[in-house]
Amino acid sequence: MEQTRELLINMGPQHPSTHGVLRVLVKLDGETITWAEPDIGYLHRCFEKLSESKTYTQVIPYTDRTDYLSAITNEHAFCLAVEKLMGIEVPERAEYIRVMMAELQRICSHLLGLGAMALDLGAVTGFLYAWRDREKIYSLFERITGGRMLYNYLRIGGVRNDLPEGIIGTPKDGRDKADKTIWGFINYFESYVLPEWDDLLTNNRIFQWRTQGVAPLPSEVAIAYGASGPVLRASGVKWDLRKNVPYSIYDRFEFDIPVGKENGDCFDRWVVRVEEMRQSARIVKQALQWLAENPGDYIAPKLPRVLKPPKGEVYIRYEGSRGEVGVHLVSDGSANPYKVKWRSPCFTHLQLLPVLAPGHKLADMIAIIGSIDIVLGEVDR
Amino acid sequence: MSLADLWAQHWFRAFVTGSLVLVFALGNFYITLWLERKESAWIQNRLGPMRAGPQGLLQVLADLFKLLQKEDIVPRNVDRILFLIAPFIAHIPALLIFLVVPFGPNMVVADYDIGIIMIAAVTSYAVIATFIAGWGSNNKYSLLGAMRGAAQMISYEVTLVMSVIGVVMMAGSLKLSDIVLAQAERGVLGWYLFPQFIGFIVYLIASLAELNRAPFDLMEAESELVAGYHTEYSGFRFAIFLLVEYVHMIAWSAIAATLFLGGWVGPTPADIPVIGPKLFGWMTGPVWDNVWGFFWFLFKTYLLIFILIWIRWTFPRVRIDQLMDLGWKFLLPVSLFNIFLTGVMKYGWNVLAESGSPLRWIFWLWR
Amino acid sequence: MEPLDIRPDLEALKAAYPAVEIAEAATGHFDIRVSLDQYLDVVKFLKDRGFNYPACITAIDWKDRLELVLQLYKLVVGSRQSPLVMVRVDGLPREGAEVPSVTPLYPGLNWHERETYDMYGIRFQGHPDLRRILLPDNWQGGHPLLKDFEDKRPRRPRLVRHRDMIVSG
Amino acid sequence: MPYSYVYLPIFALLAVANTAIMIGIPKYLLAPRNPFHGEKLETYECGELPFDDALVNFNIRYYVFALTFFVFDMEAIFLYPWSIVFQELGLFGLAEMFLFLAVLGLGLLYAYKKRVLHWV
Repeated sequence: MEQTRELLINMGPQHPSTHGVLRVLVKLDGETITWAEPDIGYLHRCFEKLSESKTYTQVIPYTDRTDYLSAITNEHAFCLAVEKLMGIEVPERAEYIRVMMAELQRICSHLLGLGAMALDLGAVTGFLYAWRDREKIYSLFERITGGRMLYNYLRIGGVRNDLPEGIIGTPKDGRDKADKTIWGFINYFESYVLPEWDDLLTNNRIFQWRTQGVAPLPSEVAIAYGASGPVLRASGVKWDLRKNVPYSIYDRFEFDIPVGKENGDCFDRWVVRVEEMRQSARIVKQALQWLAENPGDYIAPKLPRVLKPPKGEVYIRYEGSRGEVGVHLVSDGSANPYKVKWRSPCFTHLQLLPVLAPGHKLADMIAIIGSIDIVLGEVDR
Repeated sequence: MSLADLWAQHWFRAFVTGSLVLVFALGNFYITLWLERKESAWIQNRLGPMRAGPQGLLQVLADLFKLLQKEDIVPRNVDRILFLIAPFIAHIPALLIFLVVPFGPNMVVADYDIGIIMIAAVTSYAVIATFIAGWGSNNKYSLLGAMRGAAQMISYEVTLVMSVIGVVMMAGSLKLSDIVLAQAERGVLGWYLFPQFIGFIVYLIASLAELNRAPFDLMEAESELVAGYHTEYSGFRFAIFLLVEYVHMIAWSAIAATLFLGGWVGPTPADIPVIGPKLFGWMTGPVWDNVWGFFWFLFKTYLLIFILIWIRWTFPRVRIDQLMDLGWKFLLPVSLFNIFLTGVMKYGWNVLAESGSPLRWIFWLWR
Repeated sequence: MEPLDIRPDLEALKAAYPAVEIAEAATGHFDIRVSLDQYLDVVKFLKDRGFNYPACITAIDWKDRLELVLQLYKLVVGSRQSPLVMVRVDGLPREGAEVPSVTPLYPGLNWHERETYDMYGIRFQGHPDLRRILLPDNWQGGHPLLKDFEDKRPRRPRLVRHRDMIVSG
Repeated sequence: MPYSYVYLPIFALLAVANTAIMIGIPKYLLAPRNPFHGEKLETYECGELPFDDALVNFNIRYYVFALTFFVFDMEAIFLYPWSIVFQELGLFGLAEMFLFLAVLGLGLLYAYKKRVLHWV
């Protein structure tokens, strides 16, 4: 009797659910995955090599393009690294602006990540709702930075420009001002968007069927594989670099770290991200209060035109939207960084795919890819 | 009239009605496609097509013209015969369903005595087209889609057939026009939606699965299988599959409207001329009866189509094992229970109505 | 939350491996310089002492030699300011360097080691699947992050299609 | 009325003709024909060249479902004639058919307990 054979399937690089040019080779026995291997590198743009021939300031726009959905956090991580290397003091107002922008960016990035996961599971409407709200953040960002997606807004030592007039708004701004003032957006987001997500997807029975119990990740495995950010927290590890290794001025803000169960599944990863958006909104509110009470225009110190950090080495751990962004910077005293190493969370998380996928259905594969929320720009750099 | 004349007459009538049904199917395909786009846009805070014609009404036409100009590609290593005949096979059952659907009091093409069995037979034939298309494409995604499609469709076939038995028990006939007439007397309250509520829900879910529409569109799940069984089809061959899908949707909605919502019957009891066609005294007579019947039939059909589209754009997609579990472990027992319930209630009414016991009002809906 | 102190661990490491040089950098992390033959033992030692989180592994090209840098820290829930240690192996040859792999200890470094191999040409012995990761498998052009790397591929003409005319530029 | 079954082949014929017209007219009149350009004739494999034949001895996993399908479709065929006349048959017919349903329900329960309704 002839035996049945395993089917080798090639998902990507041109596949609707691989979030960019990811290629995953999957072996199927029936519908069950027996083996999976990601193949990356389709979007490699030599970020690290390019940086070695740029000055420190010129690298900032390139960092935008690593994780292009979360540009401000990348700029922030890089600026923190250079500032630590040079010992630059950042003005308080600039710090608050940076934190506020980073948290708005985190909301924005999570919205897209969750929306894309919903889209992969077949809920097109959830994706478009995420897009609608992201658009509102983008119009705010456009007014603040001039760019909609890639900003080049942070400068070493501060930010490029102060917030424009009237963008902060007042805490009473409602839905009608959601794309005009930041307060308006936050109020709209907390009172309207988050309940809508709960109604449409989180509490949806089919959505729970599709995500609960899929790809559980034990906390020890998560740590051993270097998982970070929402993926790590969904496995029940209460670890947030903003609290545990505080940088910038995060120790001045009050917020909680959402965690999932001991064996975090796709649903936990989803819930943790939704919860994180809520916490980010809390941080933004605190930052807005401070910014409204402390007007000023000192947003960047005077620095020489060409920065020449002293010889040395620094490694910054930064809680980006998708996890721990590590910036390893080596300076040889010249105007160009001697080496830049970008430790990207997505690159590390993608290693989990061969661990998580086997034993699940092909349809779960895309739930897993969606729940670890990868951005190929950051995987390949 | 000689036998040959009789045959010729039937052949002629068959061609004419067939063409009319084809036109009906194509026209409604057009409207449904437009409706799907507009409704999904409405659900998703978008505008949908706006450029081509008022409210984008001509958008579908524009898309069809685009598809007309697409090259007809037959990939090199497909199973050529199967690949080529699949769209033809797919189109046949979509049209055959309309044979027995009563569009109005006197508007039914062929009123078979075994109407419902005929529908069940014809629709289970649709799975063959899916399977042929998927297997013939020699593509892994198509193959998976076809496999899923076959499993899904045979599973829900059973559920679908079982959920309709309650209606047949109520009406005592397999003929669709009889089923409609049985619902005609008492207006809205006479519709089988109420006594057969369980059956209606089961039918709705099962027909979603049979139509392979979201949340059960597993055989063409675009995020998993690219386009499922019709990945390799291009141009108008692909358009045929699209057409068939929507015509099936119209057909299933029409059958649901006929079986559960009273078909062409208006919402008021036949003898109470309060609202509805009888209000306008001059709109009576056999022709106007047909017109109003057709109106109510279309109205109900589009109501159901609206619901199907609404469901599609709201829910995430289920997984294949969950789909099978839902069908075999939940819907099938529930529809068996529905048969049991209908039998008991119907029998209870029959017994108690004779005795005149006040208890009979419990069974009133199942008269 | 108390700041996490790793000095006892480092002192224990120094006691166990006297050849290891430990220094605190001005930017906050600890440099642990080890020789190649003690590298794996030191990493094992650190792992046993609770350095459970593999942050990254990379290399630096100092033009005359390569240096391998492994970043680790302790992930202890409820702790604060967990310092980073960089385990460094200096003096690796620029071509054909071979280093024991730490992937069996930290599976999360699998791809990071592959990337280091891809970019610097350092071979990791004992790595389960040492292939190129970002560059194509059949890439012959060398290891791009080495300072003397140059792209030797023939320059591809840029083709600009303009109506029926193909303009190369 | 045997004549009315004339409609079946005619409708099928019309469907086939409609398909043929809809595919044929664009194919021979409107659409471009340039099949040998590039890798157009390869099957879709997500941007890679197809490897490995798709038509393999694939593990389809729903053999038991297909068997159960037969059982229940047969049952449906028995149920339909009964459902038309059950009002005339009275209590006996009702009870008998419920017995039949119960046997099949037990069969379904058995299949459920044996976990054959579990998609693997």
